[in-house]
Amino acid sequence: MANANETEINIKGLCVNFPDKDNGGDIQALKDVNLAIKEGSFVSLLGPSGCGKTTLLRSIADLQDISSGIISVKGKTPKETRLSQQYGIVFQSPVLYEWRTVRRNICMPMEVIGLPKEERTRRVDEVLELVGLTEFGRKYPHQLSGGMQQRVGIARALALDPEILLMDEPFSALDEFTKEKLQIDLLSIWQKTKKTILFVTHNIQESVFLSDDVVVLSPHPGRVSAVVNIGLKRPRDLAIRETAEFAALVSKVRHSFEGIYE
Amino acid sequence: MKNLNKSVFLLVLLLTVVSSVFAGGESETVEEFSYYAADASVESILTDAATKGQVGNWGLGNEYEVLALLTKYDLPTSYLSQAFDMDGFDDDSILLASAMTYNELGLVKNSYDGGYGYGEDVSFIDMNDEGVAMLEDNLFTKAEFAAENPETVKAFIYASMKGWEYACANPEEAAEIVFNYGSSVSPEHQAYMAGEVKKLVETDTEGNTVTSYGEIDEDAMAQTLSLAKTYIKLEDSVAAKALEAMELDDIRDSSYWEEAMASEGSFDVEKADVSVQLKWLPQAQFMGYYVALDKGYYDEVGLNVTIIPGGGDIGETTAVYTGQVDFGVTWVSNLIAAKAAGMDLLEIAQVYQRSGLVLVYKTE
Amino acid sequence: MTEARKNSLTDKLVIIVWIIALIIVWEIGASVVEKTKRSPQNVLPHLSQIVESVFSDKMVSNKQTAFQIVITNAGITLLRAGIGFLYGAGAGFLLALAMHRFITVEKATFPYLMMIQMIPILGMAPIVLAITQDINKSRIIIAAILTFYPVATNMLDGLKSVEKEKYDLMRSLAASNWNIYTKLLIPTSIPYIFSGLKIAAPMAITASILVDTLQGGAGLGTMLSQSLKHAMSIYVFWQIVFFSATVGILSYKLMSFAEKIFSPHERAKGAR
Amino acid sequence: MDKHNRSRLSSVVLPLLLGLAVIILWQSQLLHRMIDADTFTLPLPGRIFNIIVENIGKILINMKATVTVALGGLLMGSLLGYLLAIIASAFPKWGTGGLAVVSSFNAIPIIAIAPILNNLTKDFSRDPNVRSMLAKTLVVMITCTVSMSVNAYRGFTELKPFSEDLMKSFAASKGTIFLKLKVPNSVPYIFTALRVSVPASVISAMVSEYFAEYIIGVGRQIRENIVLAQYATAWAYIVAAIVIGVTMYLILLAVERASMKGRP
Repeated sequence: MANANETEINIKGLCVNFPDKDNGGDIQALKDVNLAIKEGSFVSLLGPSGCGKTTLLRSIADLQDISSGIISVKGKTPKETRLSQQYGIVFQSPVLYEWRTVRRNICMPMEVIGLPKEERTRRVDEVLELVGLTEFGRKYPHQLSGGMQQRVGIARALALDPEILLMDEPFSALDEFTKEKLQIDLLSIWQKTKKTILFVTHNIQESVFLSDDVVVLSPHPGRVSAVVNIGLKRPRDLAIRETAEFAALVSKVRHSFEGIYE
Repeated sequence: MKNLNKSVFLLVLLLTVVSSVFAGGESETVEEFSYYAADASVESILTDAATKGQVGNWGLGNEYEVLALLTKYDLPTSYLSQAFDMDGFDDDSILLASAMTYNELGLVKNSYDGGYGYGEDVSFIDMNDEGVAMLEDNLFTKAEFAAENPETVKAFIYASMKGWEYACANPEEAAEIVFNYGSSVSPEHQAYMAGEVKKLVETDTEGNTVTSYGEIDEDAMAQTLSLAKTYIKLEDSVAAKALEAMELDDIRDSSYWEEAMASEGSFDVEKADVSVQLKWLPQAQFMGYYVALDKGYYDEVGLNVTIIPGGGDIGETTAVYTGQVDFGVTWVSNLIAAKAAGMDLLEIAQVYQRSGLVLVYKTE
Repeated sequence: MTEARKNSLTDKLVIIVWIIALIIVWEIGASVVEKTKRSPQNVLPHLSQIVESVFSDKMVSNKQTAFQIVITNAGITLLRAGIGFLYGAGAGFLLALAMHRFITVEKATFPYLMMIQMIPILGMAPIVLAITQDINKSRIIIAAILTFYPVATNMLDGLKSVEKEKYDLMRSLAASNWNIYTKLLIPTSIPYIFSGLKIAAPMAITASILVDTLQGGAGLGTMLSQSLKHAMSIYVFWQIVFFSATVGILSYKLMSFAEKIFSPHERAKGAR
Repeated sequence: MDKHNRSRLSSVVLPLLLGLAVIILWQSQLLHRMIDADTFTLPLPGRIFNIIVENIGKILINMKATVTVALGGLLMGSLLGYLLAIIASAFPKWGTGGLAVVSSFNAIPIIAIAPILNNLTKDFSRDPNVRSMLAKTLVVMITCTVSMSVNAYRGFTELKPFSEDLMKSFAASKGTIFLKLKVPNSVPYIFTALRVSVPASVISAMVSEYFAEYIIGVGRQIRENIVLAQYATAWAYIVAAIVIGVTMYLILLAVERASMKGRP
């Protein structure tokens, strides 16, 4: 990758506070987070519930107001990034519009920015093929399985061909078999499209399997406690999970949590 | 099979409930009703019905003559709300029922469609005989409208009275005209009504014949106003004071009628398209207006008249006052009440010269 | 025969049985009334008498039979109901949007929407009449006032039911307000709007019949009250009772049908 | 003051401000100019208030009559509706269809039902006040039965997934399942029904008064006064009607809040 070393997302001294409903004070959701994410890399934000990983993702997506610090995405503020539609986002639930067909769900972002119809059709065909749902374009969401619905969500995020893909625990609600299949598919999509992917998860194996870097977050207050580089070869397949190297990395990541929970 | 059993059970349950409700209604002990001797005195009949609380009236401003009559004999003045049919009289829940000579009385006596067929087995107390008569159907308009359109008002009075004159001379033809204008009252009842209305238009409260159609009789008006002041009870103290202070000149102006009748029948009308709001449903009660329309009397004076039937809950006084229609037909007592409430309305002609209200009872 | 079709067939059968049961109850009542009342047709006539009156060619007014009176006047009333319904639904729609957009509007107006529903039509009518100067416009406006409430409240519920993630998605796309409303909020509230419309449609018809009685003229309500006042055959009244119930039910069905057209995904669900 | 209290306060203050603004516009006749009305059809609040004060005794008597009818009908209709729902849920196959037929009763206008019932109840009592009361209450009952039966039926049938299976796993009898699961589950649905039928009970009580033999009630007074063009007095009774409706609705909301404690 030609410019793989350029920093895509740079976070310095990020703090996010929430008002505390019980005693009127503030809760620190994120405290002094510093992070640099390289272009074209696959980075996981890993941590238990309440560690602020989703808050961090939402801050980058400009869905969450920050209290202090700087986030820059290729030198732009998150708001500018959002307004220029430079990232795609995938949520934990597929968030599909039940009254729209699969094709029209994927079309929605393009309708919002007002792409011409032929362009929309072309891109929908493209991303449908990418996620392997070409046959299902005319179906309604409720006619698809959970895994297929999540693929539609991914396809929709890819439709505008953004540079960054933000994924908030996209596979956590799926069964193990579907999850593995989608992980493989996600890797192949990433390989083909060369996006920068920021992936929130609470699953250690998943983060190790997918990522270049695993950012380990710890709670109360939410902060970065370690960044583990995953040097596994690419492309990866399921067999890699059986290797000792994989097991060692998993255990390394797990150890980085030591001391967080007594 | 199981479902069938259930449904049969349900049905039986339902039927039992329903039939027990009906049976409950039937088993109620029925009291003896007192019908009255043909020669019984008015006082004895009224006393009996009033003490039993079985005098009926429609209310809604139709009750003042009945209240006056009951007061005259020192009787309690509460009455039952009578529906606009005679079922209550028929089933004896009302012993002394209000009836208009030209309408309900005919339904009670006659046996055509909608009638109850009592024939001569009923008799009645007449408000005119008892000295508590109040004037009924008149013609009125907004005072402001009359002042601004005097020629239109005169033209409308002139043509309408011509219609009444013809209708009273030919009641059967008039009844037919009303029927053809869309009234759904049966032709037989319409004919009966026309005959009775003619009597009210051509006889005064004393029983004398009236020849000048629509004349405002000062004495009868004075009696109406005085009874109205006594029996119209207004909760609104502002309106009650206005009623207290009201004089004949506040509610009627004979000059339009007098000038119209003295004229040659040609007018320089200020407003050609006018409408008249009737007090009740289209029927021979208003035959004069339908005849005037049918015979072209309105056209002759340069008016294009629309007749709007009444019978709804928005009173004719409101309709005229809000400017929705130009003229209206109402009872003088209703006009007085509206005037007391602050509506500046003016009577311009008095079509019915005596009260058409009677209290009907069954005779032995 | 598929299982689904078999089920819908038994459902229909059940309803038919119930209707028959109702008829039996009615007839028992009518027989009792016939024996105890002098004018049973005014209280509870036999159904056969009502049906007979529908097909009778006896003229009730100079040109029309009882049934012709019902049909011609029904046209006028239903037209008013339809227009009132459209205005009411439109007003409810806009008000729900306003209440959703501005919390102040919702808080300030919501209690009054309830109170307006408490004002009897008779109280409203003279004011509306004084404003419009036209009884027919007043009738339409009052029918609209009576129908907008269920649409407004249901749609507001619908707008509030939108999930947070769907907002986030729209925000992530930097969607304009117009896009948020047309692509997210309004489509989400469509099922809610329709449940409001399903309540409002029969209400518009009964309201329209009720406002007919405000003044004479034409319309089902006017004929109903004339018939009750014995100015015409009492069977006109009975026919109108059945006619209005039938049309009310049909209006509900019409809304369900329209809902299906507007929500193809629901249709797909049914077909699965 | 925290956010929650502030929000609750604003839902009281804002409507009051709007109401005050309207009353000021109304009393100063600016409202009349805006909608081109006059002070007879839309009397000034001060005059209406005076009439209420001067006639409070009579107004209260009429309010009592209307409230009795509305509450009586509401109670009878809701109980009957609930009973119908119980029967329907015991025989679901027949019940659903039965309720569909029952709900068609809603499509019949009240003005058609009221005179029929008035005639039907004539033999009930020699006292016209008593039989009028019955006729009016039955009209209200009919309007309230439908919404309760339909909603309560949903409350009996729309159970949380597996909750009935859980009861069955305890070998609970049908009666126990009904009392411990279905009845509690129907509580929110009862309130949904009541939120429709409380205002409806007041309106139908007033409409049924138009047709009743015995002259009493807020609705009847509104009609008498409007026909006689006494709009100021009619408005005094309209205010009374609104007071009845709003009070009943607020009581319902309070009861709902109290009995829904602990539910989401």
